[in-house]
Amino acid sequence: MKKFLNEPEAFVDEMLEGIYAAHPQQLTYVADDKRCLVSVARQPGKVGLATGGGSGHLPLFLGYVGRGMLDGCAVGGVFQSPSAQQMFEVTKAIDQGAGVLYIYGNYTGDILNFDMATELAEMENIRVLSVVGNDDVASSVQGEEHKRRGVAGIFFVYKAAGAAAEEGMSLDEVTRVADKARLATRTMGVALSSCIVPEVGHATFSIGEREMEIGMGIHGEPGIRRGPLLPADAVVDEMLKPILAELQLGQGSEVAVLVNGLGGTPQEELYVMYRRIHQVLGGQGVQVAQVHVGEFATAMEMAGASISLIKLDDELKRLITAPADTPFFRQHPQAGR
Amino acid sequence: MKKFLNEPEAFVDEMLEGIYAAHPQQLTYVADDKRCLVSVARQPGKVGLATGGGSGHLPLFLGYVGRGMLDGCAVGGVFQSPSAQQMFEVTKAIDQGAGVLYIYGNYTGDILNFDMATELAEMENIRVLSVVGNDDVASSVQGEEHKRRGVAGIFFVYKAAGAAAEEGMSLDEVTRVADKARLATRTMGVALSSCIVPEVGHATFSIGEREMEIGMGIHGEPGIRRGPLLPADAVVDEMLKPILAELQLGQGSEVAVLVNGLGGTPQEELYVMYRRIHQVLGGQGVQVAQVHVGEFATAMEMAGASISLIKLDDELKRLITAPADTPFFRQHPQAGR
Amino acid sequence: MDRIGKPELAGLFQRLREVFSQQREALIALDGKVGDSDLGITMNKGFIAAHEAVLAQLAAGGTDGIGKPLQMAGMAIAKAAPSTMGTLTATGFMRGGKALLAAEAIGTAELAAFWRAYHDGVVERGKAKPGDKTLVDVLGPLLQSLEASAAAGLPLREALVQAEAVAAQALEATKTMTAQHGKAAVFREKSVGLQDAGATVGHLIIQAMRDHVVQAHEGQS
Amino acid sequence: MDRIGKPELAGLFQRLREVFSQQREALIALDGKVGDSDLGITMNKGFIAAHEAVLAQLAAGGTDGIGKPLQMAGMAIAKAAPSTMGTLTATGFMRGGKALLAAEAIGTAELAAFWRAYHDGVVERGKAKPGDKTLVDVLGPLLQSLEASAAAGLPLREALVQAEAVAAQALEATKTMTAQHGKAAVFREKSVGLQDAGATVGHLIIQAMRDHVVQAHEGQS
Ligand SMILES: Nc1ncnc2c1ncn2[C@@H]1O[C@H](COP(=O)(O)OP(=O)(O)O)[C@@H](O)[C@H]1O
Ligand SMILES: Nc1ncnc2c1ncn2[C@@H]1O[C@H](COP(=O)(O)OP(=O)(O)O)[C@@H](O)[C@H]1O
Ligand SMILES: [Mg+2]
Ligand SMILES: [Mg+2]
Ligand SMILES: [Mg+2]
Ligand SMILES: [Mg+2]
Repeated sequence: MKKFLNEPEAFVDEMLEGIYAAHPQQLTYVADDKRCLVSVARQPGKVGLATGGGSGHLPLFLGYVGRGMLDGCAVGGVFQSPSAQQMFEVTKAIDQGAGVLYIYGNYTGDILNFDMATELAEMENIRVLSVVGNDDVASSVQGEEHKRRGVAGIFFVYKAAGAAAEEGMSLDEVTRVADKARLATRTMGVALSSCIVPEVGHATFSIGEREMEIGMGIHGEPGIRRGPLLPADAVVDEMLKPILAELQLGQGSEVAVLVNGLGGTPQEELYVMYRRIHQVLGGQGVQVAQVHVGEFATAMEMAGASISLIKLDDELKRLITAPADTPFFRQHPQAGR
Repeated sequence: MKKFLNEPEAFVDEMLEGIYAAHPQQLTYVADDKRCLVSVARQPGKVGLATGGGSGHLPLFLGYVGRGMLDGCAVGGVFQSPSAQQMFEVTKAIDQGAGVLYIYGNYTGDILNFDMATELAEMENIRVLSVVGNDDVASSVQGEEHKRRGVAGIFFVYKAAGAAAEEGMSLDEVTRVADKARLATRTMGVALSSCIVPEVGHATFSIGEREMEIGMGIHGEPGIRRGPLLPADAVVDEMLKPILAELQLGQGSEVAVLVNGLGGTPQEELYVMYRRIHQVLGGQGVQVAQVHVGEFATAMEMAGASISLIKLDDELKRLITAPADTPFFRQHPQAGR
Repeated sequence: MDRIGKPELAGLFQRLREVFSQQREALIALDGKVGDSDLGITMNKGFIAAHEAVLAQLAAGGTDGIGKPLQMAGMAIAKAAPSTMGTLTATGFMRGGKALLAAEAIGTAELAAFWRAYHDGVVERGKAKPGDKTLVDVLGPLLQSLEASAAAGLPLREALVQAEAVAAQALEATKTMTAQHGKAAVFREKSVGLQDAGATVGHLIIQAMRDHVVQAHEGQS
Repeated sequence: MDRIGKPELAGLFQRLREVFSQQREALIALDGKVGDSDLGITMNKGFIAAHEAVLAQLAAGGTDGIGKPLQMAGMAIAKAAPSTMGTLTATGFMRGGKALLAAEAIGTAELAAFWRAYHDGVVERGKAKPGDKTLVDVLGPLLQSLEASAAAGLPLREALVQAEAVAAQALEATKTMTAQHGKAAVFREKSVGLQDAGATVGHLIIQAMRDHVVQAHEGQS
């Protein structure tokens, strides 16, 4: 296991200690529990936005806590849900009387715990709504979207909802926007190598030296097909196909694009992929309003990438391009692509 | 070779096509040569800052071209110097009459070519000075600093010089600042796995499943010692030791810290390392004015990390914390740590 | 032993802790086939926490019924193991404990009440139906067996021996099912032939209860 | 053949191109030991570009001396292979070509003049001293041999045969040296015993020149 760590059991807490030490002006925690992470800044009257999920996906989830995006995050063990109690502590801390929206990925463990947390919050008269990201087109067929995993595309949901809350929208309005962003977003991933969970100590799955798996999830969930690693352009074409079909993109549609490395893939390769995405979108007359290339939702050291597209209307475009300043994502005012 | 690429020979140019497609409002090229990359924005009268070097190190080198940092970058093949002609084309394009400063790493190929480019520029009456980054303490002993490699610490030199040029300083002043930043910066790296140069197609070097190499360079140059992978804290302690000694840090010193992933190491692990750095610095009474944790100078998919420290005075602190907006690095105004 | 008294919970949870420590690797492997390999880790953690919570609750003394330490065990599991099975198991113990708040000890009737509340809590939270290849496919038959035993007035020991046998059979039957929930669901057909990991945990718990009572019984006789 | 005329440069550069194509893997391996494994790639690219530049220059006709296509070869290498050895080799051909701008063909005297300028250009740019385990350690002896042959009035063929032998010996001698420049320098003691990669390139070039002339000679006789 080629990792920089001390005791595997201490990995997540030591990572969090590093996070708090590096970003003391932006991040802190509540309930005397490092895993109950909240933004230092409080904006009175603003709808609170919370997320949560397993560790091992940085910048997800906690990296987007900050100005213009989220207010808090319950942090789980590697690939593990945080507890309902932790979510509840975060909820109490960030509620400014305007209610709290949970935005998280469609994983059973997270759902069970966020549901429990919602019940706890309601007992304290905090209004809580949820939007559950399910952007991964590879994880279930059309018509069964409720079974799909949430992956990197949740970034767009955070961004849109965060900007909406920043604009002063109500909980219902922020939820409407988050849900609109969710419904407009699709992601497809591809993996080339496995990741290693520190406490497990060996690769989650094995894959041949010249193989790829299209559609694999960010915990190593199986994809659509495994086969020989194809040239980058062919990989991109295969990944884009269902996304384009489902979003019904065509002449004049406008999108934002996220090319996401899973942790072990160099950024150079992500740009080789974006080159092809740009060609394909251009060929179909699709306008690209904004592009992000880098690591946004990883799977530890997994080699691989995902492509997310969000179809924009004027409102989503405004919110997606609004400024943000979080430890892992900064966008200056008037950031186009 | 687990890479997203088409023809290995086309890798760098296709990456650049992706870069230009993703950042059209910020980056463009001159001389009809994609490898002569310049900022779209020109600031009349400003000292021009150029860099250059091999590909495979993103965000280095081109990623720091943008507001508050660099104006242009000559882009070489993977781990290869760009040509003198390309450097010269960039120089011509970015010169605003105030002269141009070259900031690049201490590698023979780059030096030979930047020297040739300087001669070409002088023939066209463009004044050119150079600052050659040599922050890697592992690459030669004290007293032989001129033999040291330039690695991630060059980020601080770019940042300080870029802010100085932005403030309107003259070429000599910007050069003074860049040189001051260079002299105040030290880096130490550690590698856990090799990288693969696309055109070579296999690992540059081999290293055991439970080994690390302290002091390895970003092209796989040999380090100080190879041995069993130690716990993260022990690795950090070993890396910090020569840096702290050389910078003569002590009670009341102020530094900025860069924890840099080499490409294949998850950000979680970098924060585990930062946790320890913070402990050690705190224990010695050293103030941390700013922290960056992420990928700043990579070696393709190499697993590993480097730690850079820059010792700050008031001027360097002001320049390091000034805003910047480049495709790979953004810092809002008043960015502390 | 015909009833599990409050002090004996210490031994029962000690046993559960040992079982999930011993089964750690086996559950990792089982969950690894169509899941994320965490089940052994989370259950191990969960039952360490549960054991400690029960000990703390017993040490605190007090006149609460036997349900209270069971609730505390559930809350400890919720905190220590917030995975799918951790949260469902936590829900099970919290609900089961709540059903026994007024009880002094666990006989066959109390055991049936415990597992009724456990089962209903899991179904309410997880929304799985019988045949979906989950924990519920062990909990359902197990519960029916216990309720029948309670109705027939069977002693605790016999009730547990029967319930364990039914659970083992129900567990075996999960092999023929296709996963509909959680991480296994994406494997669909691939999950057929494999024993469900969560159902295995359900069986291990009832097995530990049986062994605890049987062994205590043998110690007595 | 006692002189290399302008049209024969096509054949010479064709040969150089072939040599560096054949030696690609060997040079990668050699540079890999104490360097970055790129030497085979860069030299291969460099001499493909040089060959094409020479062909283009010859095709353009004109009354320039033989130095011009050599300069063009150097410029092409600078562009195609901006590594240490690429840039030094480019500098060598540009300077060597400049020294022969007025010459019609290459006899022994011209060859010595070419390599004098080549050597001096490399030293000026790279600042390596004899014994530093670089290309210079082949260029020095090679040049001395050629200048002695020119002074003695030896025919081109003999001069090249001697120069190649001297270069081969000088190359062998680099094994005993400790690298002081470039990537190999950090390996220090480890570099001892290994033949210097850049010096190997120097030897390959003079060897190709010798083979070209010897073979043309054999073809004639
Ligand atoms: N909705 C559900 N209701 C009941 N049990 C479920 C449900 N989803 C999954 N399970 C059970 O959980 C088991 C997996 O548990 P666990 O490894 O904790 O899941 P995860 O790692 O996905 O959080 C499955 O084998 C199944 O028995
Ligand atoms: N300063 C120098 N002067 C002359 N030759 C040098 C110098 N530095 C390195 N060399 C030669 O360059 C060779 C390495 O060439 P190359 O592989 O192109 O270097 P790099 O890959 O580092 O750019 C060495 O074997 C040595 O002969
Ligand atoms: Mg899990
Ligand atoms: Mg090189
Ligand atoms: Mg699991
Ligand atoms: Mg080399």
